[in-house]
Amino acid sequence: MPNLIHLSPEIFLLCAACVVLLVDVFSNDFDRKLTYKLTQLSLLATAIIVISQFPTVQYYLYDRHFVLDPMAATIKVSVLLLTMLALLYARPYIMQRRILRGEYFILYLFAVLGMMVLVSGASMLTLYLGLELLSLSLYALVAMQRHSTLAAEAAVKYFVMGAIASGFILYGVSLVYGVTAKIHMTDIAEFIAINESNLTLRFALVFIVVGLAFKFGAVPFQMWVPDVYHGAPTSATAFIASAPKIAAFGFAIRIFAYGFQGLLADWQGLLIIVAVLSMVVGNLVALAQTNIKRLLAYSAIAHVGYFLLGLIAGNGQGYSASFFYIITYAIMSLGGFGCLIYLTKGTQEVEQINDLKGLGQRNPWAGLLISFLFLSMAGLPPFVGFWAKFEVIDAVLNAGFVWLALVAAFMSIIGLFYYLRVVKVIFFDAPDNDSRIRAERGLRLALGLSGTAVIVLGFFPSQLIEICQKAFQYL
Amino acid sequence: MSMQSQLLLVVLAPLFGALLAGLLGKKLGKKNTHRLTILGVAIAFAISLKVFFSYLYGGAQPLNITVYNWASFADLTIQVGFLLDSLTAMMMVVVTFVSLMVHIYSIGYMQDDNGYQRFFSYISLFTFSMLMLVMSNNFLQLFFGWEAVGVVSYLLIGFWFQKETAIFANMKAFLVNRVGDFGFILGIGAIFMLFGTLDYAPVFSKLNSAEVLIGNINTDEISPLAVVGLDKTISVWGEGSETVQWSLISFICICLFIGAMGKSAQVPLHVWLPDSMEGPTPISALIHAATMVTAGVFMVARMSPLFEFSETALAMVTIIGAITALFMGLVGIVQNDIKRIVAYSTLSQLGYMVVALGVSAYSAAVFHLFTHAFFKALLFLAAGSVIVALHHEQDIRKMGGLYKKLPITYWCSLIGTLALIGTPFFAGFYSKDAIIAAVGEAQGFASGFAQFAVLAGVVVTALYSIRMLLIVFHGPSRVDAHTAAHLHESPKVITWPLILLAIPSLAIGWLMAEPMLVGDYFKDAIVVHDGHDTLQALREHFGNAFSFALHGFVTPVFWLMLLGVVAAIGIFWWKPALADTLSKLLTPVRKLVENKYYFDEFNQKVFAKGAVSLGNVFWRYGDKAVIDEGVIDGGSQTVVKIAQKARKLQTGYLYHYALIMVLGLLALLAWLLFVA
Amino acid sequence: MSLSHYLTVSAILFAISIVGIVINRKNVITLLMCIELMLLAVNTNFIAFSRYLGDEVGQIFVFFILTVAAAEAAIGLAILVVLFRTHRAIDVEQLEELKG
Amino acid sequence: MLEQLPILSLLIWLPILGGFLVLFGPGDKLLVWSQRISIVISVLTLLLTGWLLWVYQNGSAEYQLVEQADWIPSFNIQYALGVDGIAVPLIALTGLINLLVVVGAIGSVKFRRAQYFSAALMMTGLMNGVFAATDAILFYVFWEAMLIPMFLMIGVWGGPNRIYATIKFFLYTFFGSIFMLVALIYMGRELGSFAISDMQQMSLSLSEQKWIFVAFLAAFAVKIPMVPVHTWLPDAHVEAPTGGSVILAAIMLKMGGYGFLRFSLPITPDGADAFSWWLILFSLIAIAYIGFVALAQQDMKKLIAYSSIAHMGFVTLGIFVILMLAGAAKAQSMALQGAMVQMISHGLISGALFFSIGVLYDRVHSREISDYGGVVNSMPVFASLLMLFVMANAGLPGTSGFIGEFFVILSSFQADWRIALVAGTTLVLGAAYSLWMYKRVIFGKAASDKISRLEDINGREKFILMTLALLILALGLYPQPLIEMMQPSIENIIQLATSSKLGGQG
Amino acid sequence: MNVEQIVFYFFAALTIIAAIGVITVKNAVQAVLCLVLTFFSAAVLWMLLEAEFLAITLILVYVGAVMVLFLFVVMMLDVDYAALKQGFTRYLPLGLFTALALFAVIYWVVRSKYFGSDVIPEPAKHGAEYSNVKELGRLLYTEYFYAFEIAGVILLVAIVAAISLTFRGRRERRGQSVPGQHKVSKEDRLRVIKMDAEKAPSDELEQTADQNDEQQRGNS
Repeated sequence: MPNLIHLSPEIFLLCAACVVLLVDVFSNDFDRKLTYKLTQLSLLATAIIVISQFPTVQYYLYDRHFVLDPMAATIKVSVLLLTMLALLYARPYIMQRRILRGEYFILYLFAVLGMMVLVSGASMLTLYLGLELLSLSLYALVAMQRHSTLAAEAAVKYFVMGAIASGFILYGVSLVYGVTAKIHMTDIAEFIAINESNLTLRFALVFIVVGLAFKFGAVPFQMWVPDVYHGAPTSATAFIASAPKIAAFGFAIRIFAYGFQGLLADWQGLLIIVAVLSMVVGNLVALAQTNIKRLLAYSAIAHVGYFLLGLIAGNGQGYSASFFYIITYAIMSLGGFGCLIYLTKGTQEVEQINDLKGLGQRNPWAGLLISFLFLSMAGLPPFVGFWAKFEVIDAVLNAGFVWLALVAAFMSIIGLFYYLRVVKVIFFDAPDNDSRIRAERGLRLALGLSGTAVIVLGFFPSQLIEICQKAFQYL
Repeated sequence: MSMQSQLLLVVLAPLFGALLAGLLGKKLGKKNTHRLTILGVAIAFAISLKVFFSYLYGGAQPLNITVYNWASFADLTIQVGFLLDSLTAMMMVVVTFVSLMVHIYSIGYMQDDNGYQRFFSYISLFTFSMLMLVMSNNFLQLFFGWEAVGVVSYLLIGFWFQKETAIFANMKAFLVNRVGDFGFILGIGAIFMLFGTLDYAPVFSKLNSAEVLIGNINTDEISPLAVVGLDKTISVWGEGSETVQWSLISFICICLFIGAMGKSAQVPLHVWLPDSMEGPTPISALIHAATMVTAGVFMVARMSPLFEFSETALAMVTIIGAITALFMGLVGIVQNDIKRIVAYSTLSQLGYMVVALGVSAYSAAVFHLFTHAFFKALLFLAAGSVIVALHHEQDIRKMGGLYKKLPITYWCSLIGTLALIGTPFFAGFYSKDAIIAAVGEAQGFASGFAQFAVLAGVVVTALYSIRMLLIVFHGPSRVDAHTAAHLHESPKVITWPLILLAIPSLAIGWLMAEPMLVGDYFKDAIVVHDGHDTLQALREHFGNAFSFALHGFVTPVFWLMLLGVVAAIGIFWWKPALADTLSKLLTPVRKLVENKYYFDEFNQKVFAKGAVSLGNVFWRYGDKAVIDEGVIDGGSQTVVKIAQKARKLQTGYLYHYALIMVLGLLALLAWLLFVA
Repeated sequence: MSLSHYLTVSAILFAISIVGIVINRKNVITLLMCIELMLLAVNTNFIAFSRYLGDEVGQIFVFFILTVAAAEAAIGLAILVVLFRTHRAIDVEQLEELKG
Repeated sequence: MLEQLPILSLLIWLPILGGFLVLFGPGDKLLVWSQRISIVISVLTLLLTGWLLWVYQNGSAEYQLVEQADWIPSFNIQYALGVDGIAVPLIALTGLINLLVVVGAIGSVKFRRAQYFSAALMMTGLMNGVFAATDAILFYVFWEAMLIPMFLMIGVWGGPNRIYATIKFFLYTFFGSIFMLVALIYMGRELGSFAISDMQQMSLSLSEQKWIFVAFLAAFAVKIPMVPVHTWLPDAHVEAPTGGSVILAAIMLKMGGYGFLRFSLPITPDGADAFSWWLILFSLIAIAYIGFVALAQQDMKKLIAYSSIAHMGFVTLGIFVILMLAGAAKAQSMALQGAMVQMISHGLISGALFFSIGVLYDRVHSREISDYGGVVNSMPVFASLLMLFVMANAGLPGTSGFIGEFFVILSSFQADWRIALVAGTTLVLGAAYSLWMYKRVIFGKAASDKISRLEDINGREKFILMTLALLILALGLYPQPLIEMMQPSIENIIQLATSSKLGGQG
Repeated sequence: MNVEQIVFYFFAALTIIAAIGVITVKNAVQAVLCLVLTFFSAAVLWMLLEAEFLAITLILVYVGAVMVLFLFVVMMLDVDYAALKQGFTRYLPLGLFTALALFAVIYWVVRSKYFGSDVIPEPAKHGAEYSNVKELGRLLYTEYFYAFEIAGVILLVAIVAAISLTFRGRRERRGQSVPGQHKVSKEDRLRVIKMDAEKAPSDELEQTADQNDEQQRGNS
């Protein structure tokens, strides 16, 4: 019997999920207060367990299907914490929308479990299983709002496209297996190191890159992003747009940095194409949006473009830049969608940009915090988004792609335009009605956390940067 | 009291007067205001007089005094300071004396005006500025004074700011002056380039060392300027080997002279002066006759060491001066506004001064400046007296026969007129005759034209002066009955300054001709190269002031003047019908002259309107259409349009999504297989 | 029979599944079936490789893929049911409310 | 103990925290308290700048009052502050203008006043940060962050077309700065440090210098602004509230010039040299072309805005003409002194002019020149002060407006007299548009009953305008203290700007 | 051509034809049946590759369970199949082109140059003592226990998700409500309802269920 201590966070979470499931079934509590609290508690406890055994070196365990290293642990902690925040946002929303069911929380827990498996996956198989665990939970989450036509449509699109992407990844994996006879990342890396460049392997890489690009929502595999972000219940969107991105980053790192580092030149080229397209298309199309959820979706696409810049650099510094980018982006994005929940009144969705009119007057605090989030996404100092851009530009310059840095810089101008439009609506437009927005305490707390996070991290990014760098000290 | 503090007092006394009057005028009340300001100017005058005498009789040496470091950096020190020499001393006396007179006069002239305190503040401020200008020992301060007098002039012309014509005139005056200043500042720039300093002293000493060489080296082989390193040239046009090179000294002189043209109202920058008569009459006397307008003449005289090295510039000065002297006088003949006649007369006389400068007769020019200040101020103030008496009527056609009612004014005007037309023994005679004599001696470019102009100018001067005198004071009264009933001599505060000015108009020429014109009063201040000394002949034949005046009766100048007087009497008094006949006969000329050679129309249409329309074109087509609508908004709109199009790609159809995804996969595969 | 033969068959299956997704405008169920086809292609690949490499790991992988595919099918069909309940149809063409 | 006081940090953070305090403390509900706190903070800030002037030692180009702390060690980004001779006057100007803006806002801002105060205060802190930062990234952070309060200020309290104007302003400036960021990162990466002084010493090839210079140019030219990237300014000025216009004109534009001096010239001397001809050309276009454009304006604020562009043309001319003045040390110093004095002076004059227009706007609610006329009849004190400002704007000697133009014209004559010729046109054009406006607004008979019933400026307005008037005159009559303070730094910049980094080839 | 080859070519062709059938036949039921056929023939190919366990699993589990599930759903959803396949030939060329291109690219990589029998010769057949099932079982429960557990979780998720998404009945609570139990009356115990045969479900039903939920929440 192998020592399962390193697996304890996952095991704990799984058990907790089952407990929650059972408690939910046997509780009379129609507000699901207990379920909710237990869910939050499980997440917190898991996070504590992860932190308590935070590794300082890299362990390959369980026949090298599982890896525990600082990056994995960092991602796990951030995913757990972000999920807690996402739940804080989600609860009032789902209560108002009659999707408050115990399964909703369970699916969060399973999705988190999937992410944890994913980032600790050291073989193609565990990576795949983690990815599927995550994806399946998310498909279900999107469809959870059963009477909404939009949600159903979004779920179908998400599911079909996601399945195709999984198919692509699997096809790529099968070819990799065929060439290397290995499914462990370390073995594959070793194979690449000793064998000369192999066409089939590179070919397989394209499939995997496409699958990954899909998961990130990078152009031209981004088509699902706006529709799903738009159609899904906002609470689910907020979640999908945040934590899973970090997990996907971990996935990408496992593939690129730990598996295919030897084929850097190949995937670098692919990623450059994808990144440039993402920045251009994401920013451009976001400009034409009037629906704020779609706007954020396209902005997410653009952000993926920036985030990929760090990967393109292809070294530890670049990866840590990407890591920093994706963590801060997840915080901002969660806040961005979260603020829509915050502004929701009853079941009245806040979806159009114009719904934010005069927010600065009706609720200056919220207006300010939301503006912080948007300006941070635009990459303006002193918000954390600036440092994220700073780091990836630094990384891409370091890799010698000056033109790429210039493209990134140029596109961020266009990006600024639509973020400013939101801020403009918040502060400059007269409100349609004067009713004050009274959000419940949890939401106020959540938005406060998001807003202060972007500015506090903006002033003191150093610790987070170091954490991100420590995650890649093995590279 | 040290010399420095005395000089400071000269400058600051009027300034304090001005500040007190300006800031606290309302609290001080009218009386205290004029008392304070007059006290200030009087102090300045007293000290100036003392200084003047120390140069005139005491043979005092030039003094260069630094007041404070205005700015100093990188071995360059720009100071505020005073250069005191004979020229300065003379100017100080002129400025403070005329100013004092005008102050006193204004008590009466402005007594009913709402802006009484403001007025006193302005004229004291003007006195301060003018003193800063004349006493400066460097170009920066010169420029400061130069502009400051311009501003005060602007304020004073627009003193009655409700009058549309006044506020138009003051802006015009300022802007035209600015055109001159534009040249002036370029000149200063060139001086800085050539000499590396803005102080007079090093500039003059370098020029002097070149001047000394003139006799001592073969100037055909090497120019003295080259020896001291002042022979720099600048390329005016073209590139490479085909450049047109100008001597920098000439460039400097021309630029500075352009500045002088603005301030001293030389053609074509004279247009502001007649309009400036919109201001109260006292300031016309002070600023637009006696002092500020002569600043240009003063400046060129001050820069004589520089101008002496530039034949080109001197020729230009001569021509401009001659044109002004003659043609502006002609305009004076057809004017009907009493102040405008005097104004055109001023223009003409300024032309005389400038001609004198052009022929290197700097002392003659400055001397004319000196005498002119008195008699022209007198004429203006007398005109003001008439205007006050007639309840602000300025049209000479509504005057006539006033000599009985306004005897003091009449006699003073007569003295002024006689001085102006150059009657021997009067102040104007000495200076004007000297100028004519100097021009006669001149050999330079266009000296023939200059001679003609100054001689013809004599006739013209006599014509318009006597015309005015006759029409205003003699002949039938055309004053309307109501005014005539109340007509009486002006109060003492008005007549006294007239009398005080009449005295020097009578006597100053006689007194000062010897030291200033032929003596060596200006020896430290004015430099004339040997070959240029057009006053040489005069100096030899001068004898003394009395004999010179006697001699004046037999010169052609006198006969020309007499011709003018007689003609004027004939035309305007004896047989007025003749005037009509003549004017009909000379209709085209008259029209040209009456319209002041169409300068105003030209400026208004071409420069003023042109600039505004150019601005509009630039703004509408350059800024708005091309940059804003074209590039900025156009660019962003294009981006938005592209965005709208790109948005359509997201059709919402699952199969399109899948297709694009597969195509993306194919493209990446193709890229990998065929490109990478 | 060389490995290439098997791989070619699975490539054809893969291509068919793609064409099925692209040309099918009506029926979401067909999309789900195409996905199954795609997984079949992948599985065939794995098994072929496993056989020719003499390595059972490929088969293990297929085992898991089958498991996941079953789960996927279950969720997919559940979503399909949800879709049908909201739209009363399962036309792919009708899924176009979300666009732009 | 006082010597240990981190003056620069206080200058930055006191107003910023004060801004937050006002925003989240009393707010609009306890307006009086908001006002009191804002004024106290502003006065304290001004006192601190006074203290700064007091402790600053002239005579050296070294950074003084240096503060340094690790900020982001992994990138070697430091929280490094320090001032030299060109930063101190600009900080002082900022402190002064801030107080005036806050005082000025009391009467003229009608709604959301606490937020307005807070925006003004925060902006002040950020602008101080820009001038005091000696780390390039810190500089950039302040540089960009400053846009946000300004964006809000124009957008919330601005005129009818404020949204277009403020977004244009923001995007324009951001467009410029983002490329600067890339350049900074590029250099910082090569260098391993973001200290500006290290960048100044860094060796760069010609093509690198050219690229970096262009990147800097994009940032600074937009900010200052140079033709043809100036069109944001008239819009922003016209739409901004009085305080916004004042801050924009008085301080923000200066950052462009400051950037040229701090970054462009010393870091990329050869790059600058390669483009100097173009820059001078555009400076001259700014002076002459914009002069004409200003002449055609019907809106007072727009006119002053355009005149600002023309005046900033002198700054850029002064800065870049030194590259054509090799060997003429005096003229080089004079040119840069001219540029710097012009910046400070323009800060005072344009501030005063915008305040004055604000005074009129508060009473008449129009900025159209044609709505005015004969204001002097009812507002004589105001009219005389405005006369002073207008004259200073036209570059009258004795006012501060003269010095910069004078120095720049004089020194550029030495480079090429034709430059001076074109630059000199400002004497005429500047006077023309300034005085013409003055004539139409102030002189004449009262244009309407409304005008004839105007009240003259009150004590608060008098305080603002008089302060500025006194400073304009003081600087004009005795600029030596300022010049003396700046000279060592200017010489240092000249030295850096004129020594090629190419090691003998260039 | 030996038997093995014949079997291969026959079933390969059958697989492909059946797969084409899946995407072309109009009737969804037929399509599912085509898919079943595809799986059958693919299972034969897998047999050829000596993956007996998986081949059988494919048929037992896949065909037997998953495909039945498909059929079940197809039958359950009352879809107008006649309309479903209209106009699809219009898109065929594009689809074909895409598929051909994709195939061509893949084939370029998997052609015999890289994977032909001369490159990778067919390994020897396993002996009779070799048990595919045993071998896989051993691996699954030792080396792959971690993955196995995850797979279990995935299935759990699928169950939870599927039920959660499709279950429309009254959500009975398993917890006791003592006050509720006291309050019940006779009528509450039995309710006779009339119910139509399965038809297109409506939102009302859905909402009723949800409203019940809400009422209960209100009560508690």
